Amino acid sequence: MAPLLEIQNLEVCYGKARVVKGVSLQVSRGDCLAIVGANGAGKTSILRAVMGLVPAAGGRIILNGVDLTGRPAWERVTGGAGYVPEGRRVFPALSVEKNLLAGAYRVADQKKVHHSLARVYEIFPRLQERQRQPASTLSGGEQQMLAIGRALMAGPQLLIIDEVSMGLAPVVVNQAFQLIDRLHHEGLTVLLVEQNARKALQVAEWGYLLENGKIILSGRATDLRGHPDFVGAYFGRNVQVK
Amino acid sequence: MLLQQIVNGITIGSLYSLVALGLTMVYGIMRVLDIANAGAYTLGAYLGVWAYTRTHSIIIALLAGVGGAAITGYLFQRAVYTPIKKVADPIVPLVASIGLFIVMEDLFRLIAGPYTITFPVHLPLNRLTLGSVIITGTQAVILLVSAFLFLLLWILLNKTKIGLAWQATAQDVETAMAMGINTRSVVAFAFILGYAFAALAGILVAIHYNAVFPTMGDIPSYKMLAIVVLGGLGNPLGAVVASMVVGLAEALVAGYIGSFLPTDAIAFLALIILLLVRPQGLFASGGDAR
Amino acid sequence: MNYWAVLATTVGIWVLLALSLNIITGEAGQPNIGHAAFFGIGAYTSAILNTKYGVDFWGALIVAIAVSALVGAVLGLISMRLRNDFLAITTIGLNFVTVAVFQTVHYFGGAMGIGGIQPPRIGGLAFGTLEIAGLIWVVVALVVILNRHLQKAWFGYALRAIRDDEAAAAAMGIDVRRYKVLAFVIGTGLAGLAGSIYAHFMTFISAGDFGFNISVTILAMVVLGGRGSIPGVMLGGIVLGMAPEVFRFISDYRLLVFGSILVLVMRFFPSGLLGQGSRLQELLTGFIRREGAGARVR
Amino acid sequence: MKTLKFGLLMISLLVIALLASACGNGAGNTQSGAAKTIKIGFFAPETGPEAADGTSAYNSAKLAVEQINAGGGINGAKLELVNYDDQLDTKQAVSIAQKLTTRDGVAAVVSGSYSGPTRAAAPIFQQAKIPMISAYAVHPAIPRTGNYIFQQSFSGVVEGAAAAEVAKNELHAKNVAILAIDNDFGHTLVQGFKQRAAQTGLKVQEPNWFHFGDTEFTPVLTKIKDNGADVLFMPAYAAEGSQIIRRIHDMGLKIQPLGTEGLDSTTQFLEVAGKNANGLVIVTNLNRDSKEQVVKDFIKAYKEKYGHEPDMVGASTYDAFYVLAEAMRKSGVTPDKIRDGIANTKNFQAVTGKIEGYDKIGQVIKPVQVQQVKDGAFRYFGEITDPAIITPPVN
Repeated sequence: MAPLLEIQNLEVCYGKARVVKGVSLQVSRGDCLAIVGANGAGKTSILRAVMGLVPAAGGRIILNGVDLTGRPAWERVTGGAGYVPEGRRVFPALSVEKNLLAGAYRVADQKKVHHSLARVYEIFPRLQERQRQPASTLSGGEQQMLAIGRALMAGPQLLIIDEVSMGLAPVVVNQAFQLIDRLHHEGLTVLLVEQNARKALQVAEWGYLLENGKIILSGRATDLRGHPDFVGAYFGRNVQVK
Repeated sequence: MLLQQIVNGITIGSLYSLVALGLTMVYGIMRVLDIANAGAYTLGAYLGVWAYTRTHSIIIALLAGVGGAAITGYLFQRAVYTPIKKVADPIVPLVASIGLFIVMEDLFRLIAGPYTITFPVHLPLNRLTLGSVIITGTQAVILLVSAFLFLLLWILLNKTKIGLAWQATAQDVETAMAMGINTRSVVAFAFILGYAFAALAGILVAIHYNAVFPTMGDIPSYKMLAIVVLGGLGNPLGAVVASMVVGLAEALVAGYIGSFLPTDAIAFLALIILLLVRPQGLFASGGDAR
Repeated sequence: MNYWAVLATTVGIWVLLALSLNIITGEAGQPNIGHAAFFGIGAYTSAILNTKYGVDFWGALIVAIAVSALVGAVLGLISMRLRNDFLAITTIGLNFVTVAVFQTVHYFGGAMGIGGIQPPRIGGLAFGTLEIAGLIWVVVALVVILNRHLQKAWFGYALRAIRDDEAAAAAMGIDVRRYKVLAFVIGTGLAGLAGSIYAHFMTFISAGDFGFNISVTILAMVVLGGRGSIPGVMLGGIVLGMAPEVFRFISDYRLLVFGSILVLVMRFFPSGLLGQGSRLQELLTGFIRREGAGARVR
Repeated sequence: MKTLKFGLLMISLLVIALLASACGNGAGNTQSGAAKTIKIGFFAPETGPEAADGTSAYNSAKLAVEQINAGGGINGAKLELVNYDDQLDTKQAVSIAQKLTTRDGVAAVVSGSYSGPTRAAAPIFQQAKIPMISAYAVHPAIPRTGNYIFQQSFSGVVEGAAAAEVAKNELHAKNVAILAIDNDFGHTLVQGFKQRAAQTGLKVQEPNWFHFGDTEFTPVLTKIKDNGADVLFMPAYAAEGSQIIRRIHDMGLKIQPLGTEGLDSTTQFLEVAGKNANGLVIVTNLNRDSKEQVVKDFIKAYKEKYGHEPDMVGASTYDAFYVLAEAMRKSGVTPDKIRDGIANTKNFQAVTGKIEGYDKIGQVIKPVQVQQVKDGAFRYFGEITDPAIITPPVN
């Protein structure tokens, strides 16, 4: 069976700086895959290219068998990708519910939207309590829930999560990873990008280590966790690890 | 007299808010201070009067003015603003919009002549007297039409999908894109709606003053900037509130203090004082329209 | 000859104004769409000192620079608190309020303006048209030298760092506040200088001479020529300063041409004709290097 | 790449245009091939914010020159109009004045512009000893520039005093409110009005000022209403004046409006104000009901040529050319002789009334016309000839 997401030789440039240099990877249905690496390694740029937020300077992005390279961003959503951006990026002045409805923007069927809304509220009862509040009034953890809930609204096949742990208290980080684990076990395919490699590799089945825009190591998460190269490559270079 | 001046102020404020709304819709999405929006105001009035003198139908006049301006907005966005926005800092689209405005005004003069053209629509309402307060026919029409348009815009922004898309895009373009919102269409929508609103305001003002002339957009072109900033750039509700504040201030100053400064300077003086106290404006930018 | 001298004076004043705005908007990246306010403050200060208190041109000139620079410093301090677009509109507001004050307050001549301003003189010699043209271009030359010096010195680097990334500049230890305010002080002081010369050249002034449209023209010169580039800004000042005379042959379409130039240059040369990384400049250098450069990826 | 090429094309066109025009000498440079042409300089705000008045002035200038030439010119010599657009910009007016004096070689000049540009240009003509007639700019400093500068419109003080006379004697005012534009025009008229009112014991309230471009007058009219006046003196231009009249009507205000020459335009004022203007009285210099042939001819010829009614601005400009022509015929065609000719003008019947002459500083002396709007047209209402009123102040 064809992979759900296939990235071939992806390159991303900002101006003259090339930050992703020929990355290839595949995410099969039901997988949970983590890309880890230090700050500035190019992790977020890969996800942004996958979502069509930056143009790919080279290579191809194929989602659900459709080549989306150079296609507008919204086609990734209709193609089955749900995105949780780095730093949560909830719409601050919109209410919690409107944020969620924005996530279902591509869903025309109102019944489906109501169904998704009910499901998100079931997963996150706190969001239902606060459905009329502007998102800016939520705590960091609640905003993260909202960002994930929003990504689930369109009923994605692939959930793409960027730095879920960033700026959150340890307890909340644990809850977030538990949630990702739960969603994955309920059958959702997940692509994670994380600086917190330990946590990510506990949840993920597969891991990719990115350095300077290139994948230098990949394999089963369980293997990677103990791999000397991984420990060396990752911790040796990242002084600011938390 | 106070009540009367409040009615006067709210009428002036309503006229301002119609123009300010168009500008703030565009700013909310594009972060462009679009002086040329005031050109759409004049364009609407000219197309309106052109259609009206041929058909004597106010409906057709409105459609012609609003439609023509909406198309212009779309063309400007596609041909000028979007390509410029990709490459440069905010002063570049500002200068381009000033250029567009100058071109528009001069075209109006060359095509329609420098003289004032009348817009002889007879408004059906008579003077209303409520106690000591007089509401003139045109005041009543302006108040009713703008109340109706505010309601329409509020529904559009808060109860429709495109309104949700506008708000999401105004607050965070990239995340809106990632949610599957076609932000290119939203930008086009903002320009179309923004220019349509300006044209509508232009037609209403032209009827109110029975006058269409090439430079009628001059004062709105910069005064609206002050109002839109007062209301927190890109915030439709704020723009309406700020319009009312400025309208009331102008009426009360004219009524009680006399003209110690030109009326336009009052709006800007209010703006400067406010920004010193609240650097973010009366309301925060890009807010929810409620 | 007189005609050329008058034209040279007018263009010289425009160039000086463009150079002065360039320090604020081009080099420090602070939008200022109300620059004519400072031009006016300089002109009015000079005119009032000369007509009411009998101060001669040279004395009035210095006070005019100081007063404009002082108001500029206040604006510079305000600019710290404001986001870019808010600052832009505040400067427009400043322009309108200044003009309104000149136009309304009796002390400033009110609606009638101020007339009878004496031309500059040295000893017994009163400046004619030609001498004023000489004066303004000497000033322009001095300003260019000063400006180049500033650009090369630490000041210029600091300003450009602020323009490119204010937070990073602050992190590098640049005192952003100080340099921003300094840019405002120098830029507005020079506008005041231009105003003083203008007042003594015209011999009468009224509030309308310093309106928003003048600010727009100055800004257009800077942006058209190329923000931050001294030759570019001078080119912008010369081209747009001469445009009303040069385009007389299409009398009825002059404004149309002016507006179109703004739109087209912004659309196709957004960094201005001679600005940093402008296509024209790239093209000029590109012509020289074309051979052997091979296919370039855009 | 396409866009780049297009951009380059546009820029090169611009450069070519610049070069081409730098070689040519612009609009004013015409060959003085036929020995017998006399060049008359002219400038007006033909584009820009006051293009309407500038166009009226330019249209009338063209008409005047055409008619003078058709009538045989000046003793056989034809007039040639050297026209410039000042865009209401004082700096351009200075350049234009330099061009007219040093390069175009004009014998005399008519300013069809507002006070600012006219005042800026005047010293240059004075210095070059080329006579200039300011067609309708009212600033009192203009004629005081020197003995080569003449003012064809009333001094604002005269017009204001005439208005006070009308208010007192014709409108039987008891209590006058003033709503005036805050510029040189408004201030000089209010000054004249108040002076005359004080002399004749007419009660005048403190003036209310508005500004150029204001559109909303309900607030200030509400105030005026509460202060209970029976006549409203309103030195205003057509755009603002028409809105004041409309609002007076809308609000049902019982007050007799008294306007000035600023409202004297059919296209810009009467059509906009519509029926509301009926009953309005203005002081002006154009009597459209005049029996004089020159007035009838001018109105007819202007309407035929341009398709709309002429206005005060146009009539004044037209007159300035005829005053020049008369001076040239009587006195000679060199600048000095033209100057003397203008200064010696006596009882010259112009469109804007019979010009009794110019005083020693160059201000016109002529009767003030009083018109009333009836059925959407300006009609004769009276004329003020009292020398005590129509003689302009010299200080």
